[in-house]
Amino acid sequence: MSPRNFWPLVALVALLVFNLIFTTGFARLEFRDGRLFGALVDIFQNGAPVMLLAVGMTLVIALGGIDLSVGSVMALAGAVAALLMTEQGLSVPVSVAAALGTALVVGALNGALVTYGSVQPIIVTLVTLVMGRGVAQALTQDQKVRFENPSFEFIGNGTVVGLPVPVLIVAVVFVLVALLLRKTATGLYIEATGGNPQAARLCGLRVHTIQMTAYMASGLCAGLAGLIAAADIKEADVANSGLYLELDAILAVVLGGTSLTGGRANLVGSIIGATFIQTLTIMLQMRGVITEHTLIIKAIVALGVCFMQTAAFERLVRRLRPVEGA
Amino acid sequence: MNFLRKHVTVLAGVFAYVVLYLAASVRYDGFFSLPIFINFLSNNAVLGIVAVGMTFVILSGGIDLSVGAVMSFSSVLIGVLVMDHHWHVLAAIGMSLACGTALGALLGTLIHTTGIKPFIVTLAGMFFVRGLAFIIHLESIAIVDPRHTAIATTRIGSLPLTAVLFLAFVAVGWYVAVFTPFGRNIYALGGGEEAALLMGLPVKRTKVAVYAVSGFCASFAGAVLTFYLSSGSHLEGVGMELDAIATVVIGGTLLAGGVGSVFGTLIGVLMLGLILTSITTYEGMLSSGLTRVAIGALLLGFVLLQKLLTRRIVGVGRAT
Amino acid sequence: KQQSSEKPQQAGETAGAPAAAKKLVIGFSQVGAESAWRTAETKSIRGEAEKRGIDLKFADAQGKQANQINALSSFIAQKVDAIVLAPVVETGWENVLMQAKEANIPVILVDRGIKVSDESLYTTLIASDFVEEGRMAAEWLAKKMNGKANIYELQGTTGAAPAIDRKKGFEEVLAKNPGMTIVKSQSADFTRAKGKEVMEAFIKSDREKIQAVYAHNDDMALGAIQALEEAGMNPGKDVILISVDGVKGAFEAMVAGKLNATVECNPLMGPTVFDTIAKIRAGEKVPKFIQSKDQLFEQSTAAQVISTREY
Amino acid sequence: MSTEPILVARGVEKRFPGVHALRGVDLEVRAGEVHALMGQNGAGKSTLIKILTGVYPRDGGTLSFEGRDFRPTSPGDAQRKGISTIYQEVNLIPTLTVAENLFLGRAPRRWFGVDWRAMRRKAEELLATFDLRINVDQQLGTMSTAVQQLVAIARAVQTDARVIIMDEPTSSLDSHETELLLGIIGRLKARGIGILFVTHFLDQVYQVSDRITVLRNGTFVGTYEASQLPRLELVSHMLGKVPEEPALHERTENTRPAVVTAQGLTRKGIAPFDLTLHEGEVVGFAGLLGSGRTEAARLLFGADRARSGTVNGAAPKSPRHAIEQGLAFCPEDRKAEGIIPDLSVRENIALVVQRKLGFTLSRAQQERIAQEFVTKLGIKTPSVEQPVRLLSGGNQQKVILARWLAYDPRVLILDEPTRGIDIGAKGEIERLIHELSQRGLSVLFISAALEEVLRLSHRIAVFRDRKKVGELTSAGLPDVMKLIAGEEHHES
Ligand SMILES: Nc1ncnc2c1ncn2[C@@H]1O[C@H](COP(=O)(O)OP(=O)(O)OP(=O)(O)O)[C@@H](O)[C@H]1O
Ligand SMILES: Nc1ncnc2c1ncn2[C@@H]1O[C@H](COP(=O)(O)OP(=O)(O)OP(=O)(O)O)[C@@H](O)[C@H]1O
Ligand SMILES: [Mg+2]
Ligand SMILES: [Mg+2]
Repeated sequence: MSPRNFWPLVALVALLVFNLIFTTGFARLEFRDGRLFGALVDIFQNGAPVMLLAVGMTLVIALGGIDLSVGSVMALAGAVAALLMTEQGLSVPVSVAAALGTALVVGALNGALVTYGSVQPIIVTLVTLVMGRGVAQALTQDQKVRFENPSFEFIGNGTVVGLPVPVLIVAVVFVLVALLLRKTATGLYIEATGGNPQAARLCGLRVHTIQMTAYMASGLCAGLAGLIAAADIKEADVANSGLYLELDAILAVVLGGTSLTGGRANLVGSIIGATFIQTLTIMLQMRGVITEHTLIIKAIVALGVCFMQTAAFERLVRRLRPVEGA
Repeated sequence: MNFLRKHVTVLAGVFAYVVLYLAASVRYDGFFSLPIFINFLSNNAVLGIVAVGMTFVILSGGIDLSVGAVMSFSSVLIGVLVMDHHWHVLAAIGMSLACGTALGALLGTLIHTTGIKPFIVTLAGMFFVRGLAFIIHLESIAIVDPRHTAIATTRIGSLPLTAVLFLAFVAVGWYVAVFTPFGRNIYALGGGEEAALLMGLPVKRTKVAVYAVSGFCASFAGAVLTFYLSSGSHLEGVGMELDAIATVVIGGTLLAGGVGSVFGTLIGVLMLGLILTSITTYEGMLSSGLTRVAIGALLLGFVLLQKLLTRRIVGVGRAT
Repeated sequence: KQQSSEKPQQAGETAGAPAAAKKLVIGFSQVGAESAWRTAETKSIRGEAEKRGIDLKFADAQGKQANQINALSSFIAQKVDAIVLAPVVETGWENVLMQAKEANIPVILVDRGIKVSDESLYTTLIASDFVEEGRMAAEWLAKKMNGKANIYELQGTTGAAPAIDRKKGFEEVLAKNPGMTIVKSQSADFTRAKGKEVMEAFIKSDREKIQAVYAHNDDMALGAIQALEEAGMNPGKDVILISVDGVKGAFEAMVAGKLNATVECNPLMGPTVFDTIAKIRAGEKVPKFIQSKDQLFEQSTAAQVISTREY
Repeated sequence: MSTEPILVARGVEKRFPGVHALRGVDLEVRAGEVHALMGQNGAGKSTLIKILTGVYPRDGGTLSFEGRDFRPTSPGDAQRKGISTIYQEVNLIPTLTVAENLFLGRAPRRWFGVDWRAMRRKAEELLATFDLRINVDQQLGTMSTAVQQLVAIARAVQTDARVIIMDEPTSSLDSHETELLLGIIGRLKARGIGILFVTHFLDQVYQVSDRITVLRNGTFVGTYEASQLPRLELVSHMLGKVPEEPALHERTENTRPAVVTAQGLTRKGIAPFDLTLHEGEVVGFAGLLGSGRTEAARLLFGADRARSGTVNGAAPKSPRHAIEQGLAFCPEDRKAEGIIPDLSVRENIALVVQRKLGFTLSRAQQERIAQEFVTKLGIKTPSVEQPVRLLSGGNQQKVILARWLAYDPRVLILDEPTRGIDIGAKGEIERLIHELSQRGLSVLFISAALEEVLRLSHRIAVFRDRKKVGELTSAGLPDVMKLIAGEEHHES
């Protein structure tokens, strides 16, 4: 683990330890009906969508871009899959593939407008944020699409050797992307393009292709997240699925130490960030903290964690430990 | 030619706006009239004033996600002070402006001294202020006060007060950006913070001031909102930060900072207002989904048209 | 086919307007499409308009009052014959309603009242009483639990009027029943996903204590049921659940024995709304408040009524 | 000449993580003197300047200014107290106009605020003293590096400072502008202003400076009277050893096969030109500032899209395409187009060669290559994992060079590769170019220093007014000068 993940990890561990000691029921972990059951599992199960979004977002942000459309893509993917299964009676694999294909198309649209249309990423993805959910609403005629389909629900609810499927999906996606970033040249190329696109072009990198790929990857991750979210509650809720999750995903990435100016991709950090957010949420829910206070606590904690990663904090730490430093 | 080159994005925006406005006028009866246009100004005054503040922040290379929350907070605070504590309206507005400005300055100071990115600091600011607003009053609050009503219904000539305030903010904002050293320092800060520091410009002061200005604008917008709604409202500010950023950016301001103008923001606000109004109310589509699709498509169309015009006029520069 | 698909509406056939001179133009400003209840309401009004050959201008405000005010001004500018308004919030309507009044356009409020100094600014209100819904839920629960229960509350969106009123009415009754206490109360944003998530958290911390759940709408209750089931608990038996709205999903859950009761908040306003408009146009006097019939449904009756549910 | 010291530093210390940049450095700048600060890349010159002007806090030592204790808190503070500075990397605002960059923070004002008209007029007047007639309303970022450097100089000298510090002001100027600058330095000196001057050009040092302070590896070597310090001794102070003169090329007709043939390359503003590079040949581009050398090189590499013309029979498509053909291009603006600031030295070096290493990444392999070039080019860095932005200017340049050399190209286009590089390394690079050309590599070499071009090139292409005006194969200095100045017309 690289040293830049040190402080985010410290923050996460501190939060977990606090909860294990002070939040009743947090520590309990049991095996029930063939699945692992407990707050610690919920963190990953409920946090899976944000974690997936954060993985895609990390790539986009590393390129100096941003993807606001992920929440809408979630809703869209969920709607497409649900409609194909219920209205068209298509099989689960086909529906899932079509939903992911749709998400990929939105990602490609984002990428194309950013690279070839040279429109600022925030505008492009804001437009797809508005339109994506709109298309989903139009497709479903503003109705929630309910379904009963055990093999599709498996994506959101099932378990494999006791572990929830969403967690496994996140793990697989994470490992794949991490391998791509760290064991192939892709990571270097992405970071170079994000750090200085002009220089990257002069070094012969396919800047456009790299950007397209990142937005498409983000779209795909969002699509997966959308399927999980829909499968989890057995309905495609186009009005609410993924609503405002783009902010959570960005927050996760930044809490994990990736700078919004691009040039660095810290995947592990993003996962730590997402885990942190979800732990905080579950903790506040379990402790019955009211919404007004939740907002304020979230604000302060987020600032605190980010502060731990700044040079100012480093100076502070060094000043507090002059003896060891000398 | 020089003028054209320098202001090409804004001019292209104006042109694209006129085109769309004419198209709407042809399509909808009674669209092409002065009262309707004035309606645009007053209906978008709240967003517009927020966007003027946001323009400064984005020009300086930062971003402020707290504006929507600060606006809501300010309107609720005014409501609480006037209705529950029986303050004079002007005193209540003064108080909310002071709070908003102080809050902005606090965020600016945090950004500068800790080195945490503006995105995070102001996002945290958004959560914080929203929580605070719920704490001072859980529900939206009606403002029934003759002095308040008197201000709200004031007209200057044929213009409602809110429209006048919006135009005044644009005018003052434009003046500050173009003619004051403070304004120029903002552009310099956005063009390159390190360079600005090495050139001996007051980076810290400027940065703190920029967020304070944004907080001021947002809380002023909250006051205007109370004129518009006669109530302090929690809901209106949700998602407004994205609208404000969008208007600033479609007005030709670069999100990276350093390039753009307040006048462009005016165009951006009018444009977004035009799109929203014509689609949601004149077109009166029967599906929320299709409404959203149409809004997005028009927005994209506008941005692409603006890009195309800009390129046509300036020609393609040295390839990047 | 989906349960949501069209079914013939039975009411209002009588008021078929003489399609003579001019088509009636009516502007409808709706809050948004955030819940099943909301879309049922939209559908009812839209469908009824279609049936009666009325030109309905529909404006979706995406949850923003400012959009609604814009919509209203443009309806007034277009000189519609009447305005139907489902207000996002209760306050801030004076100015725009004044304009409507000056233009002589009747305004019919649906599903929630507004606070205005001058009652003549709107013609009538067709709605349920949210506070009353809360009371009904609490009274039923008190009876069911014999005045003693640890209650877990799933609130609607923080600051939203139905959430505040349904909580208020519920707590009013609870104050008279010292044995009934709300142990934890959390916002779950009126959504099923959040309802499930919050319930999961409650289960993790207070599993043994949970006796009853009160949800401000059915969607959250359905989410909670799922969470309870996944935790190996027995919703409807070990834990008593009551919610508000009465959407079809809730009835299905009741038939399955997982939800104990729901307070109906009727969204099928179409017929009433257009009947009222017809009366107004005919110069008849209409009452200021037309309360929709709210009714509490229990498991025992669910199976009989379910076939007649339309949303 | 007065000898009153204005700015004095004693025992200055500075540590960065992993680097002890300054160890007890002394410096004394007197009124009315030109003081040269010399040292190899990474010796600590820029760091010292940044401490003197309040950019970095110091870890030890004392500063005094005009006899009083001096603790600058920021560059602005130092400026207000009377120290005006040109930092090494051109530090202006690329998005603002030239005029504004000149007057930012001290713009002429009228009752209503900034007086734009007066500002433009004053900007034009000021730039006229540098023979620079450009549209001052244009964005600075669109100007060439040289123009930007002149603007930075003009900005610094217009104030009434007591001390003016210039960190490599001439690195991208050609002889004419350099002369003008040295003239201006003379006038400032006559007004009793103290000038601290950093450069790697020895001629300039001896032309203007009174005293010389030498740093080596962060330590203070000494301060000497310029008139009493022979060049060789100065160089040995800087390097700790005496360098050997690099070999000269014979300027001869090359009969080996051509590797690059460009025909009729052109884009807006630059006249169509032909160019042939043979195997093992070094071709130099000579010309004045803005004569079009950079643009010609960029067209050849495909960095800018050509309006028409061909390279090796096909229209140049993209840098990627050029690289596939074995071309390499080291751009003149290392900050904007060269380094990837946040990536490590290793990653920066590996960026191009990675395509040869294959899709899967082997960190060990990258490390080996990076380490090899760090040693070969003498890149001063605590480790190959150091982010490249933390390296000194000259060392960043070397990293970019390493990036391309590691790729082992057939044709190497170097636009101002020796900009900001110390003499030792310069000799090193010249030797390297020579050696590579012997091994069959063709080099296209652009430099503002004419003698360098003359010394290294087999053949020289001369540019004037964005047009290639001739090629010389056996020219001496006078011939080239004439062609550059346009007095005589040679056709190749
Ligand atoms: N911010 C920093 N962090 C870490 N190391 C630094 C930093 N700035 C400079 N250094 C290191 O300090 C040393 C001195 O650098 P400095 O820029 O002063 O050299 P210089 O003499 O100006 O060289 P050049 O001639 O190449 O410009 C170098 O080894 C450099 O890598
Ligand atoms: N992006 C650009 N836009 C407009 N003009 C440019 C641009 N780049 C360069 N120029 C102008 O083109 C001319 C030729 O520039 P070029 O950089 O090729 O010259 P050069 O011979 O390399 O000189 P030097 O590098 O010393 O400035 C100059 O007048 C320069 O100002
Ligand atoms: Mg230096
Ligand atoms: Mg050049």
